[in-house]
Amino acid sequence: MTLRQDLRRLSLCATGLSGARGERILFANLDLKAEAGTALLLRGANGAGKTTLLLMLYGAIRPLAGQIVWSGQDPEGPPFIHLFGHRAAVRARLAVLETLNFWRDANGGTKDCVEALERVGLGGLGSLDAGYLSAGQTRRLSLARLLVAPRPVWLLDEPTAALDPDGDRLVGELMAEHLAAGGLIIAATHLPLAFVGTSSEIRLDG
Amino acid sequence: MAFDLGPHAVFIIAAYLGVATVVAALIGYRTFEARSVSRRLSLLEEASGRKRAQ
Amino acid sequence: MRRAFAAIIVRDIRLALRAGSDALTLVLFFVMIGIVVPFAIGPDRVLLAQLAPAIVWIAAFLASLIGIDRVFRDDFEDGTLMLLRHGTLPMELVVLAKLIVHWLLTAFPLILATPVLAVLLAMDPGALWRTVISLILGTPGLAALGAIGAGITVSLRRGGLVAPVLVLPFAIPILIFGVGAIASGIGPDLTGSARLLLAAISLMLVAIAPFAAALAVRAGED
Amino acid sequence: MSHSQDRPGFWTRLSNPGQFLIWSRPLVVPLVVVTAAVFLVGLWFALVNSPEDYQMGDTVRIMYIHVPTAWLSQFVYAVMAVSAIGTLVWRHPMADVSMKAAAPLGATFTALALYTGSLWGRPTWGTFWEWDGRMTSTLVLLLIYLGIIALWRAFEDPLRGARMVAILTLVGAINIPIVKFSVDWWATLHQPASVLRADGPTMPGSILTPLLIMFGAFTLLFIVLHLVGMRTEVRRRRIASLERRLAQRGA
Repeated sequence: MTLRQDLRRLSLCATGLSGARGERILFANLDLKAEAGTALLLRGANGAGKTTLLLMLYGAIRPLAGQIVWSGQDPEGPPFIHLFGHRAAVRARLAVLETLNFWRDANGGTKDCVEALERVGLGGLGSLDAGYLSAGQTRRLSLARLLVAPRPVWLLDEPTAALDPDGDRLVGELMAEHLAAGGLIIAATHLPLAFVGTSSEIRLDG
Repeated sequence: MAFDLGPHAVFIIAAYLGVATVVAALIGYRTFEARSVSRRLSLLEEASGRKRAQ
Repeated sequence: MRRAFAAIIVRDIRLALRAGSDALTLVLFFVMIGIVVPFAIGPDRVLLAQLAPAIVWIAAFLASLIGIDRVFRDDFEDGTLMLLRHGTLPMELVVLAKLIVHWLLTAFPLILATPVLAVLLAMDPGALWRTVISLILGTPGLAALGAIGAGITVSLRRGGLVAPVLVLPFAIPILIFGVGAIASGIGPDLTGSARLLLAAISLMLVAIAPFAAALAVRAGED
Repeated sequence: MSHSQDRPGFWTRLSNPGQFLIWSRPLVVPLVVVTAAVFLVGLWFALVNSPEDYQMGDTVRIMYIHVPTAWLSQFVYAVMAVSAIGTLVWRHPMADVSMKAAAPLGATFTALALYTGSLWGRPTWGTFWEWDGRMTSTLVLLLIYLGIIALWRAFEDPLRGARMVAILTLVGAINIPIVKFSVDWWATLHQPASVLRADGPTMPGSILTPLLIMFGAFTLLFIVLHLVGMRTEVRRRRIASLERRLAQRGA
């Protein structure tokens, strides 16, 4: 299985984080701890700041206060985070395989794209324009993006949205494999996530 | 067939040559397009397992 | 690193040439501006020949300003820009790649279309050659300014209209030396020095654009 | 698909893309042969078998290809305008296919008309381009064609684009006479009527025959290319729907 991911073991330790959207403070001096091989689930109603927290960990949003430390990772090293969110970064006029090849090259991955497509259940659709894919299929293509360039940290924002039951099963399997390979997952979700692996939970009431 | 095209022969020849090449390109492109589209269509029809009227 | 750089350029060009994109309409716009002017000035060939350098440069100037919004807009809206922050390529190089694509899709076809305008505006071959040279030297600067304007306004929802207005004042030197490089009027022939200054401005702008635009893009999503 | 009927009615034969493919298939090869034949005869008359004109000398031979292409540039627009009406009024499925297939042909013939026109004018004007009335309005027509093609390319889904292009084409059809009139007025405003009156009432037979044959040749050429273009477009749309079905089956 060439898609096996040999990952560096990282752990997250964030202290005193506080974030806001506009003037509304979403959360204040929040502490997060997560070890390699474990998953941290962010629970909370919509608008509770789950996405903002994920984008903060991703580095897109600067925290109002507090500090994020990824131990086991030198800051100058190659990028180590994958973000899987609502915007699937898929262009309608680009073929499925072309999209995946682009993301493998852009993220410096080396895994085989066709096999990644098969793994997420889009096997025969490589030469199809991505515009023809359904919402569920587009998210599967986005999942494949995570497989072609293995990285230790996965930030998942509502991973099971727009997916049918065996889509959920696929997400569970991929998460389990990622944890087994020593990866770290932080997932924001209000639906139950079925996956094998140690996980802790944190609730954002916002 | 050396016929005399008069003093402005170069413009006449340029006109006919230009039109000939553009028309040839047009015909070439349309046949190429038709051939590649029907090849892709027959490919897809096998994949979808139904043969439509050609 | 190089693979990622090439991947961005190939993908953007492929997307631009597919249906559903209006990349080549800029060339049409450029030619149309050149064609419209004689309707206003009149078909007097001598007058047209004198004004031809200015007409060609104003057409190129406006065409490149209009194309600015598309540099980052699509990638910002579908989340690609967000994901590229953690690509192997630093954002500065991503912007450089997009700058190159922007130049290839807007300025390069413009330069190829210049002879069409030259015939319509009764330009002599010498003037045409100097125009092409000055466009080759000047358009990278316009593209660089465009990229900076695009980076700054990409997070604005209605940013598409603001960018040209922001960038236009900074592009005036390019216009001045661009036209100057073709025909420097009655005085001594300054086209040579105008050409050098034009090239200098373009180089400087292309050098600072990746850093300025990357900063703007990174801050944009905050 | 109307396979069940024994003899599809005339209208369905004309309007249903599947039927169109069936009845248009046998037409292509004979039409190509006829077009080639007429072209050969035309060229023989135009280049060899006709005397030069007493006024313009041999440059009249350029007229044998300039006038047909100039006429075609307007004939193709008429075809597109009729198809546009078909798309908007009767929602005829083949109408927008015909419109999409005709646009590039129209643009090419207009460009050829400009090309041959400037070569024809070169000996008399001394330059390749003179802003005279007819040539300038042909140039504006070319810009309209390029605009229409750009609009086709801007729409990802041709079905949705068809109605927009039909509207633009009809607006164009109304405006073209106005453009023609204003450009002629503009041209005569700045210079006396151009001396180049080619289609004078009395045209000697020796010029008329090559001209008419070349007329026929170019028109046949357009018909063949348009037919092939339409067949390709119908199949391209079938490919799109098959791909969509393939995606759904893959979900």
